[in-house]
Amino acid sequence: MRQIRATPLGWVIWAVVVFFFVNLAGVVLSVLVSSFGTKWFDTWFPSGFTTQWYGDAWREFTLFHVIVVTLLVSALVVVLSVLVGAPAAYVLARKNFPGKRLVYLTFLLPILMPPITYGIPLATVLYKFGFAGHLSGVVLANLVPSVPFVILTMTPFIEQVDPRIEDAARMLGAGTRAVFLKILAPLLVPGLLASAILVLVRTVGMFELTFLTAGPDSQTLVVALYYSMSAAGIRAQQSVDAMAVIYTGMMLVLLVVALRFVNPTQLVARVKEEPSE
Amino acid sequence: MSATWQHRLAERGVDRRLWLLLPATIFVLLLFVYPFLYGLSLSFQPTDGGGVLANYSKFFSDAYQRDTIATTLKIALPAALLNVLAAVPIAFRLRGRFRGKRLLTTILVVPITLGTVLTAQGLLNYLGPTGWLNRLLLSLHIVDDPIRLTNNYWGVFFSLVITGFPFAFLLVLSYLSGIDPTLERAAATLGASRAQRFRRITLPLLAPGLATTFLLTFVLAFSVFPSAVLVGNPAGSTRVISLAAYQAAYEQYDYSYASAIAMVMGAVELVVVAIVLVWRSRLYTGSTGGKG
Amino acid sequence: PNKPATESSGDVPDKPAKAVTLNILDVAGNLQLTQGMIDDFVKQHSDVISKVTYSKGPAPELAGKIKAQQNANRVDIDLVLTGTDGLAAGREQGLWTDLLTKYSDRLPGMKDYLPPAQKMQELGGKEGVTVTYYPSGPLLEYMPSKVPTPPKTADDLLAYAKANKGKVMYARPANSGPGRTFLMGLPYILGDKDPKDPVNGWDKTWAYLKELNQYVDFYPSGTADTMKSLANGSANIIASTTGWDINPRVLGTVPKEAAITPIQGFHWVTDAHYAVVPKGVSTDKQAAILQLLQFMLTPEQQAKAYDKGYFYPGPAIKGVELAQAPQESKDAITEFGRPEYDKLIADNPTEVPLDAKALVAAFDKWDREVGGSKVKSQ
Amino acid sequence: MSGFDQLRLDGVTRRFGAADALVGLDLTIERGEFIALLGPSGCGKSTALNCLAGLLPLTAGAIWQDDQRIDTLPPEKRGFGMVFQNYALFPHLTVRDNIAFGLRMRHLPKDDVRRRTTEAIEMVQLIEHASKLPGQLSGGQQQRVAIARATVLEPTLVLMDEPLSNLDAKLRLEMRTEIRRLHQSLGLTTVYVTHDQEEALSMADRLVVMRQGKVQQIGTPEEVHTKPSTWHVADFMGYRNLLPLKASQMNGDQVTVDLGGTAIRGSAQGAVAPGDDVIAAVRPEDVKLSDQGVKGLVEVVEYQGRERAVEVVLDGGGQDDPVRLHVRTEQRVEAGEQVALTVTPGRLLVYPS
Amino acid sequence: MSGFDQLRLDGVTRRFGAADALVGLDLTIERGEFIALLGPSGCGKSTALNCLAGLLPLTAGAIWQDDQRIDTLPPEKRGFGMVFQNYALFPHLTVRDNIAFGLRMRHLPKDDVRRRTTEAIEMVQLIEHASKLPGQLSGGQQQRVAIARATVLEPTLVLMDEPLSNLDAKLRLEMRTEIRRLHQSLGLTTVYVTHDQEEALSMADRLVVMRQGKVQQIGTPEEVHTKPSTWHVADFMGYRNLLPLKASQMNGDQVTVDLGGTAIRGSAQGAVAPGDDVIAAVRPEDVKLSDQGVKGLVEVVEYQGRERAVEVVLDGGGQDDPVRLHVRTEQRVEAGEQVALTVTPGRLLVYPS
Ligand SMILES: Nc1ncnc2c1ncn2[C@@H]1O[C@H](COP(=O)(O)OP(=O)(O)OP(=O)(O)O)[C@@H](O)[C@H]1O
Ligand SMILES: Nc1ncnc2c1ncn2[C@@H]1O[C@H](COP(=O)(O)OP(=O)(O)OP(=O)(O)O)[C@@H](O)[C@H]1O
Ligand SMILES: [Mg+2]
Ligand SMILES: [Mg+2]
Repeated sequence: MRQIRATPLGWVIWAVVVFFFVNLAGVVLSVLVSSFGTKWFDTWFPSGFTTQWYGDAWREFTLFHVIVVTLLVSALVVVLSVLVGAPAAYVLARKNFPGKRLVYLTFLLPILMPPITYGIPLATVLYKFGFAGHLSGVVLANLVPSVPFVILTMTPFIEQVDPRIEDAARMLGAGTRAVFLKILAPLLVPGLLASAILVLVRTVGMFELTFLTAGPDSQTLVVALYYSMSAAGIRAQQSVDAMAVIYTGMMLVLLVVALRFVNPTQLVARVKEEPSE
Repeated sequence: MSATWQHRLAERGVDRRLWLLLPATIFVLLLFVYPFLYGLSLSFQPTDGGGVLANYSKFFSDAYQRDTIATTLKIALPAALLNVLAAVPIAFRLRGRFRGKRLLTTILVVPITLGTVLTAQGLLNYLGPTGWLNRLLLSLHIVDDPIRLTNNYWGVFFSLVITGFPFAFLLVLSYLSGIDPTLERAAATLGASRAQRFRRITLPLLAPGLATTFLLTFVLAFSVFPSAVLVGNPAGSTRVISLAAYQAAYEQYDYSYASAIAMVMGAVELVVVAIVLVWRSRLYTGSTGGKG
Repeated sequence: PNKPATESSGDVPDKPAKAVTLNILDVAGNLQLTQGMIDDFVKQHSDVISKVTYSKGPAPELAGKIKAQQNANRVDIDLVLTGTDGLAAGREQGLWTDLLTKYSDRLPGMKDYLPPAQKMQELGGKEGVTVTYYPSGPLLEYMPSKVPTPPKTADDLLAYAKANKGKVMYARPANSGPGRTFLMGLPYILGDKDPKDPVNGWDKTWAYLKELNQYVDFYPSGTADTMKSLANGSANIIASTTGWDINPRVLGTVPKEAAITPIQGFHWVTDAHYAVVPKGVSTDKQAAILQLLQFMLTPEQQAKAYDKGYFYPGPAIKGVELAQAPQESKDAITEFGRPEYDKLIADNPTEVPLDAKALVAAFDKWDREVGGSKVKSQ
Repeated sequence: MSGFDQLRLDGVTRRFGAADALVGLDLTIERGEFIALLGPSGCGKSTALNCLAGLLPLTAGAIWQDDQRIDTLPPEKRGFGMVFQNYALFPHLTVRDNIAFGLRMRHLPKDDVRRRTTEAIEMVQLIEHASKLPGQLSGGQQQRVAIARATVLEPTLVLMDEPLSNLDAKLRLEMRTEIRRLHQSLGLTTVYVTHDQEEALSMADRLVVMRQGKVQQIGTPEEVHTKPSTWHVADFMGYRNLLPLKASQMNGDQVTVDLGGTAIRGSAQGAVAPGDDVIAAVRPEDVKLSDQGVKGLVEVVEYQGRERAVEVVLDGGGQDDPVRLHVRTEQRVEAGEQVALTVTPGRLLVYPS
Repeated sequence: MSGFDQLRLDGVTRRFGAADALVGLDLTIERGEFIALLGPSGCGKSTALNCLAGLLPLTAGAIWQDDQRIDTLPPEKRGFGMVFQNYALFPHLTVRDNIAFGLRMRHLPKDDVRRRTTEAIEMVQLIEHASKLPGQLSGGQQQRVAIARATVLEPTLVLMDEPLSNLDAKLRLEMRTEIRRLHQSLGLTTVYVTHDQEEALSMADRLVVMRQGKVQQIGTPEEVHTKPSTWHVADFMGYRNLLPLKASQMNGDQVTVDLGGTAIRGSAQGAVAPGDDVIAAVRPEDVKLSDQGVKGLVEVVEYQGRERAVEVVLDGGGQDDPVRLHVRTEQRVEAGEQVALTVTPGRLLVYPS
């Protein structure tokens, strides 16, 4: 096991990191404290504590249902976008073919273009085919930016894998599917995990497309959160804080679960890792 | 198809494996390209009449609107750069094995879960004039008046760093994991110091990944919207272009104009992206020895 | 998953052939006032409406959503509860069903509107049915401990702002009810040429706002932020309305001691919530909605609109007393309400807000010339 | 895919950009043959193997398996096995799983997989390393895993790219025998790339000698060893002494050349006429130290175990371009000694230059 | 870092988890020496080299450079050059830039860098490939780049891990000479890992023979070749015939053993007493086919160019455990022939078993 080596530059970097996190902790705690506070005026801490805001939010938005929907939507989006995106990333990383630039551009655009440009016609299409207003519509709409996102993040990872490894698998009789499942997937675990987490974060946080395509049963947490934040009318500051904490809590659970399954720094080259000291 | 043809095509990269592109292509064509073209054509049909390009000339002839491009770039470029640049040394230090590594990585990635709203609320609470930070500074007599860190440029900037850094970090760390440490060791035996090894070996091999990371963080920062409103000064110094589009669409209900602004927004992004991609395409982008 | 769109253009029967389920979308926070009424109706008339699903969302994206559904011929939002902005946006896009031309006789409750509510109903046109109403503002809210002698006039306010830089605050009008009420109320207070024409008739207002702007640090993006600033002492005087005065104090986000003061010569710029039905909703459902709305416009139901002062007073029709309100409501308003409101409401004239076009023009002008000027001056 | 009778390469060509890595390779491989591709570094051996395996698309030419054209089939459909020059082990799989991979792809029963994998691991003597990852193995160990991984499948055609280059002499001998044994007992057909002539000579039924992407000679080991078709092949096959000389006399295919003032007989390989510039080729082991013959001065002596490699500068060569002869001998000689050399009769080959 | 006089490895030990890869290596390297580490695959050669280079931290022991302890110095501070077994070329740099890398790190003038790089590229015969990336090179070409990259720096100590294993015989010979030449003309000190005895014998001043992480013998090539200290070393050094026999008679260090009914003299290596079980070791080339001597039946004949490798089963050996002798001969024999064998006097070594 290696200790983090302490070069002067190292100290500076860690100092900056620590400073960043101390302040970040302040940011997060201030919301957390506020969400449990009764009244908090010009003082260090609220004058009392309560869980009332959580209860209110829970009832008002039937949050249990909303959270279930959110989890379902994000899980589906993550899985589908990886399934659709990773093979395309593979082709873009490995091959040169006529028209590659055009294809690449087409995959880039959905990330660049704000949903304002295509959200409403997209929702129309989805309503026309009976997807919107239902979970499937929300999932499909969210896939639009997610699939290109996976493609873009995965491409460099795939480039890093030595193609001869794949050749070897093919020579052993592995078809494309087997090459993907048995060779590439394990080697790309860090990449898959990174892009899955990022897609997850984006999906859970994607308000616009979700709102446009969601029906009453398929609202996700972010819609409730945006509503509580920006709907006309009066809402206690603390209840917005409580919603934000619920949102973050859910994401945190998802992230920790994801990190339990796979370690982001799990190196395939781990065996060649820097010698331990 | 004759075998000769097949060889010709295979040499140019056209072979069976191209089918893998199909699902994603169909998907994007069906669910994106059509709606997008619709939006594009909408931007050429101004609500108030005028020529095809009326929306665009309206945008560019109005300094109030046009300036949003510069405003946005002024926020997005530094934030994206900072995120990527800060992620590199930290990720670099987290390679290899040591105690507590997993915990440390998790902590570094955690801010990704915060979301814009919590970040915004937190920044307002914590950095606000009566927030903990100002309270501390005041009670330690470091400052006399509360410093303003929210509802201006800095608020938005911080929020972009908080949400963008873990994102960049996660990607950089993962890209870094694909580089064979033996290469660095080889460089060490050739007399390269730590800094030189980093600069000459790790960085070039990492660069394509960095380019991608920068692109993604830049795109996220460029379309910054909720935090520009919540912790920025949406009427003034943080009136970003997405806000202009939003106002056109949802305050003035001029979807055509909004589409045009969004198209301009996309085009500006595309310029930056294209520059980075051209740069990236000149880099070495192959096996980095780490995975095989 | 979606029900196919059934007949939506023919005559609306008195009663749906069989009990319908309704999807109600609230983009104005109106359900806080009216959900009790709706639930009661479903309980009592399950032969008309068997079930209601509620969803909530922010207003601006509403029009887009309905539009997408209508373009695809699959409307699955049956009733929208909205403020004036959502109503106008939808009307501009032709999203709403004209209910009142043919069926206003099915809504006898509409005859009992309070006079200002009646005026608001005129804004609602033939599509929107006013369900709740309040006189709104503009009012100034302040902490008596910090501001012993509150400004009485517009000039006082300016003087105070000048003397206490950054301590007077109102939110960006486009994002804030009190903010826009303040904006729309100023022409009356300052005696502008045409209070309904922000572009050509508001010379004094714009001059006033620009001057005030010099003493304002920034404009928060929501009323909540101004309330918070008032509560934690970083602002001393903020723009407010009746509802924004009472409800946050009930909720505890603003200290109970906060006080309000009217500005001399002000007119109430009123506000209301509407119920609208998107085009494409089946006639059966329209029938059910008409019955529901009529139910909601009865005094017993309207009394629920007192709520906790959120839309104080709230009821849109005449003769609804606080005494009829649920106990919770009564307690909250007894403790946090202000006796002076009755007199202020009675003594000051009421005005309808700007229509959508004028309002957008006012926002745009404010953004460019008041809020936006900050960019240059920094 | 069951076996085949014949595999025919027909003008197989592969270009990288403007450079030809492999030009018009014609070769017929009979079932059960053991063929070695031999040639200097960079001559296109690996390229040929990759084309055969289907890993590189051809620029031109065709590959026929009996009557079926297979050069358009993807590698996994050809059913060939391959040992890669850089091993290409799966870094995330243990030794055992690497070796079992192909069997698993064929969906064999679990027990079979285990049994055959274990046998293969034993064959390459890696039992105690079976659960290590490739990164934890030494170079030679990795190479053995690669061999086991390819042969455990008993494919109809096995392609091996310098499979023994990282092994020590003892193990190399053992593995050679093992590979030949596998080849015979399983009835495999093998194409084997090597840069080691001894390996090629001892293992292969036929050799293909290549140079700069082109085939130089195809023949049995004995043919290639004793009658290299060009001086390039001779050079590569260990005729370390390549002397630019002049042919003086011809007698049938016997040529006489003049070496350091002494006339020596050699056999002409190709069209040689008296007076021509020729290249005379002879192996170090066919030059003997003796009492008489060509005279020279020992310049370098290298110990090589039983024998010594000696470099002798012939007397009478030009000052700036001295003629050197490489000699192998068991005799003890020292640098600086004066010696005389004879060439074993019949072992000098004379090529047109 | 200027030169040093002595490099001392003092009980250098490296463990991977529970497994010892290298145990207590003691070795003193004098300035200017050429030392070869030799041993079977996986014996710890690369590990030793990596420890010396500073790429693997030691588990125990120390390394001294004259009076300075250097095992805690990072690799770049030691100033050693290294050729890696798997090349470790920088994939993003061209051949030229790979080779120039070390020179650039030393901030030499541009012209110097260019000149020396070009020289090095010429030395390894890669001029026409100078601007290719490593991924576009053949295996042997890559290896040559690795050699050039390490030697162009003319470091005080050069570590080479099987630098020639992927090269063909001809090139290998040339590179050998080139490396020796560099070693001598630049006054380098070289530690050279190889699995090829011939290479080790011909290049090194001293050999270190290892087995399972431990040093078996350190000595000059001649010592190791003619007097291997244990039968393991003998085995590895090409004594392919290792026969478990019984010692019958002793005379000084001359032992008589019984082989297929014939008494043969050998020299005892270590404590051997009459009646002991011993292992007799002899090289194939020291067993001769003759008219008399031990009788046997030719089982396998392998063509190896000029010579043949012959396997003879001795008469009178047990049915299930026949005694086999490996012989090298220039004579033509056929499998199935009956032959007689003699052992060159003094070439049979007898070890306690
Ligand atoms: N990272 C590691 N983890 C575990 N075991 C290792 C590791 N690296 C090497 N070993 C083991 O240590 C032993 C010595 O390895 P080393 O690479 O030194 O062998 P070598 O003598 O160079 O062999 P070769 O000639 O095959 O290259 C081997 O058995 C190997 O499996
Ligand atoms: N991808 C490529 N791009 C360009 N040139 C290449 C590529 N791959 C191989 N070459 C070139 O083609 C030639 C033949 O390469 P090949 O790998 O077949 O050689 P080889 O005979 O296997 O040599 P070695 O014995 O050194 O492995 C070499 O000169 C090499 O540089
Ligand atoms: Mg090769
Ligand atoms: Mg090794």
